[in-house]
Amino acid sequence: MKPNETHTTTVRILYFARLRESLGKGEEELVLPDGVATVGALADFLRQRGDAWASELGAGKAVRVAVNQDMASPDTEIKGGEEIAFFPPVTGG
Amino acid sequence: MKPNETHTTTVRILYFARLRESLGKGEEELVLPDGVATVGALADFLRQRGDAWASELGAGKAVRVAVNQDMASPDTEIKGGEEIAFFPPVTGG
Amino acid sequence: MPVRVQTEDFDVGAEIARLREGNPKVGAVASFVGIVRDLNDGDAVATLTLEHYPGMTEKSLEDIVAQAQQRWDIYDALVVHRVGTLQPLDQIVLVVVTSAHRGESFRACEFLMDYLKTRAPFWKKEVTPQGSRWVEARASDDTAADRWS
Amino acid sequence: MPVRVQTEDFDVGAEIARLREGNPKVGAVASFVGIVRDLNDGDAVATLTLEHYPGMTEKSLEDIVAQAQQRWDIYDALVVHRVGTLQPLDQIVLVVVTSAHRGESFRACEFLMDYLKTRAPFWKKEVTPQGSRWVEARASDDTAADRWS
Repeated sequence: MKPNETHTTTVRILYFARLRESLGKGEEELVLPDGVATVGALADFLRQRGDAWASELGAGKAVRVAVNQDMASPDTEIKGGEEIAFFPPVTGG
Repeated sequence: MKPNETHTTTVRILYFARLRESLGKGEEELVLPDGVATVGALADFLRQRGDAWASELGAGKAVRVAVNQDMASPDTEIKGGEEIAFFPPVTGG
Repeated sequence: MPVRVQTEDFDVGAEIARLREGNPKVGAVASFVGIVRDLNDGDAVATLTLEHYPGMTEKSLEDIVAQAQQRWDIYDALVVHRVGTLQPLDQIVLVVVTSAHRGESFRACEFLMDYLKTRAPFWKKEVTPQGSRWVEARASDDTAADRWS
Repeated sequence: MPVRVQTEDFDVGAEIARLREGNPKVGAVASFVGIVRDLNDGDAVATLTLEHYPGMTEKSLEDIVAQAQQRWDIYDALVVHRVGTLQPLDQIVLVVVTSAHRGESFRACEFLMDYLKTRAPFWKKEVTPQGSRWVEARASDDTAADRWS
């Protein structure tokens, strides 16, 4: 990670478990599009990619989101520089 | 034990833990005195020996009794042939 | 035999492994180990001697295990309790329960400990700097056992 | 470190012994072992693969242990969770808690399992005769975790 990363508008997005398999990737770097300032807005943006993105992140799918490794909600703000993870409900233990 | 023991009026009495130490014995054979037909009556009889017997088996002392290795109450009948144990509340585990 | 009273120490890992050995339906193992502490009721404990009632103790432990088997959907249960003279840090008692799901083995394991504490004929005598003394039964143990009735 | 995520198996007896080593104030050790079953939701399970979120998983387990330390009067707690591909009879998870008296270690041990099941980022994928499938989260686990809030 670059020292000035928190001042860029790039985020690192991680996908786990069923999402990683369905979306075909475990992580990506994304320059935050204009107007994307919350977790909810980011999910909306990703859904517009269509296909698996629309269905896996769509309504009725239980998806959890963590920002910088803390559980987040659709309202959680993102500014760039964050590590954002999407994953299904956990099933460990 | 003799095969006909259940037809005698002898009982085997066991004492454990604090009672064994205070009474100075761990077990004894006793011919049931006339009129002693319950655990409560047996305790009354033993108390009449005085000293430690009176105090250890006396009112206010928490003493448990088992007849043939099952927990018993003062009303539990005894006919002879039983193994009767007196002991303090248990403290294992 | 789900119940043992012995003077020798026990190996927790080996006992757990043996209890679930070859049963691929076991998804949960709850266990408890009781240990001699160096302090009881404010006094230093040098040794702890455990006495039992041979015959009745085993019988009462087996009865408690049978009750647990009836009350919960568990596979196996094991109780090992030591007698004789022990020192601080020594293991006293082991309870292990296996089941498919964790709730049942947790419940049964705690039930076994609560019932064992209040119903199985064992007595503890401590040696402290003030001399030796028989440990008194605790009201809190009766309260714990009463939860299950 | 009270928390470990690892591919290697663990030795329950050794972990318990290490956690209470040299602490003569420990009178109670409650522990739980989770194991791969050969049957889940009615289907035979050939293998189970566990995935986690390196970094966040450890962080969330440490947070859960810290919560247990705050809520109960316990000495130490340990959580070991395996990842990678496992088979029926393999150990998945170990939770151990030490305390002076048994109530606290039982409570904290069960709390740790309930919170771990619903909050720590682990995911299970099973291989069955019907192919491989991601295990679905259970409502009963949420209910169990809700007891503590």
